[in-house]
Parts: sequence; structure tokens; C-alpha cells
Amino acid sequence: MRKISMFVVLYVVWCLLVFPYDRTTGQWDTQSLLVGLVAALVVVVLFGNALPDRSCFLLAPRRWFWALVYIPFFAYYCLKANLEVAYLVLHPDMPIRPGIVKVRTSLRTRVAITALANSITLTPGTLTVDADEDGTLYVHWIDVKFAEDDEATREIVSRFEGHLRRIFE
Amino acid sequence: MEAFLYTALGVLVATSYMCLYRIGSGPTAPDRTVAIDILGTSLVGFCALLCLLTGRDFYMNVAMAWALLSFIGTIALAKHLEGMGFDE
Amino acid sequence: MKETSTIVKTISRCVVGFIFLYGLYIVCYGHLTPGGGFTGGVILASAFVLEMLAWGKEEALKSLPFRLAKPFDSAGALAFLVLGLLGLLLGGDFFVNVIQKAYPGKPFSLFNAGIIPLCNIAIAIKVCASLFLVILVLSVLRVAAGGGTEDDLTTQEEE
Amino acid sequence: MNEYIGVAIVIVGLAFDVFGCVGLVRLPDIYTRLQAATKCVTLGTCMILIGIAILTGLNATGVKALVCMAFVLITSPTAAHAIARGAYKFGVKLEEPTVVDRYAETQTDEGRS
Repeated sequence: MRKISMFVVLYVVWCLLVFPYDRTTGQWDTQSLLVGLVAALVVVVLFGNALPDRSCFLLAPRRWFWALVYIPFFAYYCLKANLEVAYLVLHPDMPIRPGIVKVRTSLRTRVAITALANSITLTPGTLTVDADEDGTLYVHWIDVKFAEDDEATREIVSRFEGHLRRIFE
Repeated sequence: MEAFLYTALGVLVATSYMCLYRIGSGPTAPDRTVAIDILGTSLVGFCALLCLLTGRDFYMNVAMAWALLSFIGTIALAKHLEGMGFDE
Repeated sequence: MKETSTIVKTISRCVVGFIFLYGLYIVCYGHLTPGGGFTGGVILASAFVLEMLAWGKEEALKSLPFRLAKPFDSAGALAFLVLGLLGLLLGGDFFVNVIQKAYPGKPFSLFNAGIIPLCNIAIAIKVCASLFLVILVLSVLRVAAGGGTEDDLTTQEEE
Repeated sequence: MNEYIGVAIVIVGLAFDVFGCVGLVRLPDIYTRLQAATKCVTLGTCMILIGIAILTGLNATGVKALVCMAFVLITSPTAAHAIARGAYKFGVKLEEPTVVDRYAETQTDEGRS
């Protein structure tokens, strides 16, 4: 099941790379579609064992829906982060109070923790320094507001946690 | 349109020079690693703009290959900074 | 406890297949776009290098074992030579594009370039396997502190 | 119409690129530099690629730009995280007005055990 979902995803990526549909003549390039089948098969045979833990989620439409909901939410925070960095860089005094805080998350699977860490890295003022598998994240914060674990957790993690749980767990 | 694209390429060259300044004068080795990573990412944008300027879509292939190899190089440098060997 | 972090491991698992697929794309379209055997082979090898970086040597040797990599290294060169000799036997000169002469098709499509894509694939196999072996041998030599040889590599793999 | 939207997005991306690199030069500390540069340059490059996808329309180039954007968006934070961890293990300390450093505790614990 995992390998089948990997095959489907790889084949879609191949089709995106090759773009076999010719818009001027309206014909499909069958040769590249055939070669794509062979190529995706080769990758699945070679890297079939090297998969994320639970890639079955790729076939569930409900998770795709929540992922689509997550994109504008994430884009908003990403833009906000960039504007804050622009303000910080152009400010003559550069008001920073850096520090590394420890936050806890209730997400369990590796893929979810990874997605959370990457989201934290791209959002305002925070950068993941290390992540343990039991859900402890060490976050470098450019402007520390709360040094305690619980408050920092509420400030940094909780806005992504619900979404990511719906997507990945 | 062409003037705009040349200006955009000039801006990206200026950012690359900022990265080169950091590579040259970074006090420690991690500073230089950061600058190399950022240089790779911004050159992806450079290749993409070249694709638009010349109208040939193979520059997109160059950009993708650059992104892949820059990622692998950064991971390797970071592992070296951590004091680990290549194969641990 | 020295180990790569969870994030790097997971992202490498997600990305390594796509890197390999991209290498295959570069190889297969080498006669239509820039790229070709050598470039694609380097990208294919870099997929294994990323696996080695993130998960260690054992994991990389699981997807491309040492006893497979050595024959692939030779088989790529041999296939390239056989393609050249095929032209010598059937067409009269070294590297004559016999397939394209026999079945001329529409230009600028994938299958109608004769032996050129096959040459690209042969070069890619050769480059990928030998680059993988070079990096593997370098890392083993560093661990063995100058005393490592090829026997050392094979014993490590048997363990 | 599409042309104006695409050009505007490319201009915003270029501005973010410039901000990120100014941050790379101006900020005092490796971690803050990493934050500014990673965020701004990642988003800037992604916006340039989106703008190119809008300008060229739905053909091979545009779709490839979107695939490239997804790849940059996935790998760039990972590279930043790897560098940050490597720099901490390398021994780079945080800049002086540091408020709290909870990561140092784990390092000493590991050293003892």
C-alpha cells in the first residue's frame, strides 16, 4: 500500500516535470508517459524501503482538504514573519532579545513533528534548533516574551498544532 | 519587460555580493556556511529569471538541479560542523 | 550520542526519491534538453549520498549494495562499448546510429533518437556507480585511519 | 492583466531577497542572521518562482517553476535547522543580551552521561 501510494505520487511528479500535453496540437505525448511508468517503478524498487513512517495519508482526501486549508493560514504567518524581519533589519537599533526556549508538542509521528518544526522555522521570530522524537522542540526566539515552557508553548506551537494533527495524524 | 528583467538580475547580483561579503568576513565557520546556503537559494531565483529573459525553458532544469545540490551540500557542511563523519 | 536529527532524517526520506526521479528525467531527456549521461549520473549518485549523510552508510548500502555497485560500474562501460561496436558491425563505422537509420521517426521526440538515449543511460549507470563507490571508499578510508583497503569494505558489508 | 500581477509578485520577492541579505550582513549573531536570511530568502525565491509561473502561464516552464518552489519550501528550513544545530554543537555562543538558553542544559546532561 505504501509503495503504491509512492508510485502514484512519483508518477504525478514525473508528469509535472515532463508536461506531456501539447497545447498547440492538443496531443498527449504517450512516449514520455510510458517512460515515466518505468522511471517511477525504478525509484520504487530502489527506495521502497526508505519511506516516511505513514505515507498512507497521501491517499485520504480528507487530509488533502485540511492541507489545502492550511496553505493560506501558513502563508499569512509567513508574510507576517517576513515583514517583521524587514522591520527588524531596517530599524537602526535592532531591538533583539534572543534566547532558546523549550516547547512541548503533543504530536507523535515523525512526519508531523517535522512539519511542525519547519513551520516554526518559517514563522515570525522563531527557528527550530533541535527536535526530539518525544515531542520536545528547542526553539531559538529572536524576541523572547516568555521564558517559561508552558507560556512559550502556547505562544509558538499551539497555532499550528490542531491543523497539523488533522493533516498528519 | 526586458529592462525590468535586467534590473531584477542586477538586484540579485547585489544580494549575491552581500552573501560573498559574509563568506569572506564571517568570524566563524558557521557564518560562512549560512552565507553559502543563502547564496545557493538566491541563485535559484537568478536561474529562473534567466529562463524568462532568454525564453528557453532549460534554465528551469538548471535551477532545480542547483536547488537539489545546494541542499545536499548544506547538509554535508552542517554535519561537518557538528563534528560528525561523513557516514555516521 | 551522535546522530543526525529527526528533521533531517524525515525530510531526506521524503526527498530522496524525488531527487532520483529528477536524475532519471535528466538522463532520459539528455538528447532533447541540456544534461545527459554525466549530469544525470551525478544527480543519481547524489541521491545515494544524501541517504548516506542522513541515515548512515548501512542504509545507503541497503538500497545500492556494494556487490551490486561494482558490477554496475563495469556494466555501464561495457554497454557503452557494445553500443559502439554495434555501429561498427552493422553500419560500417564506430558509433553509427544504426537504430535511427533503420527506423527514422519524427525528430525531437523521445524514442526516435536511436542509440543516443541508450548511450546516455550507459554513461549514467557508469557515473552513478563509480561516484557512489568513490565516496564510499573515501569514508571507509577515513574511518580506518589509513589502513583500510577494499577487503575492509567487503568485510564491513558482510557484517 | 496577468503580466502586471506577475511583475508585482516578482518585485515583492526581490524586495524580500534584499531584506534577507541586508539582515545577513547587519545582524550581530549567527542565529539571528540565520533567521532573517532563511525566512526572507526562502519566501523571496518562492515569490519569484510564482511570478514566473504566472507570467509564462500553464506550460512546461510554469509547472516546473511550481515544482521547484515546493522543493525550495521543503528543504530550505531543513537546511537552516541543520546549520543551527551544527553551529550550536560547534560552540558558537548566543549574542550578549541573551534572555534564556534552555538548550544548554541538554548539552551538559549528555556530556555527563
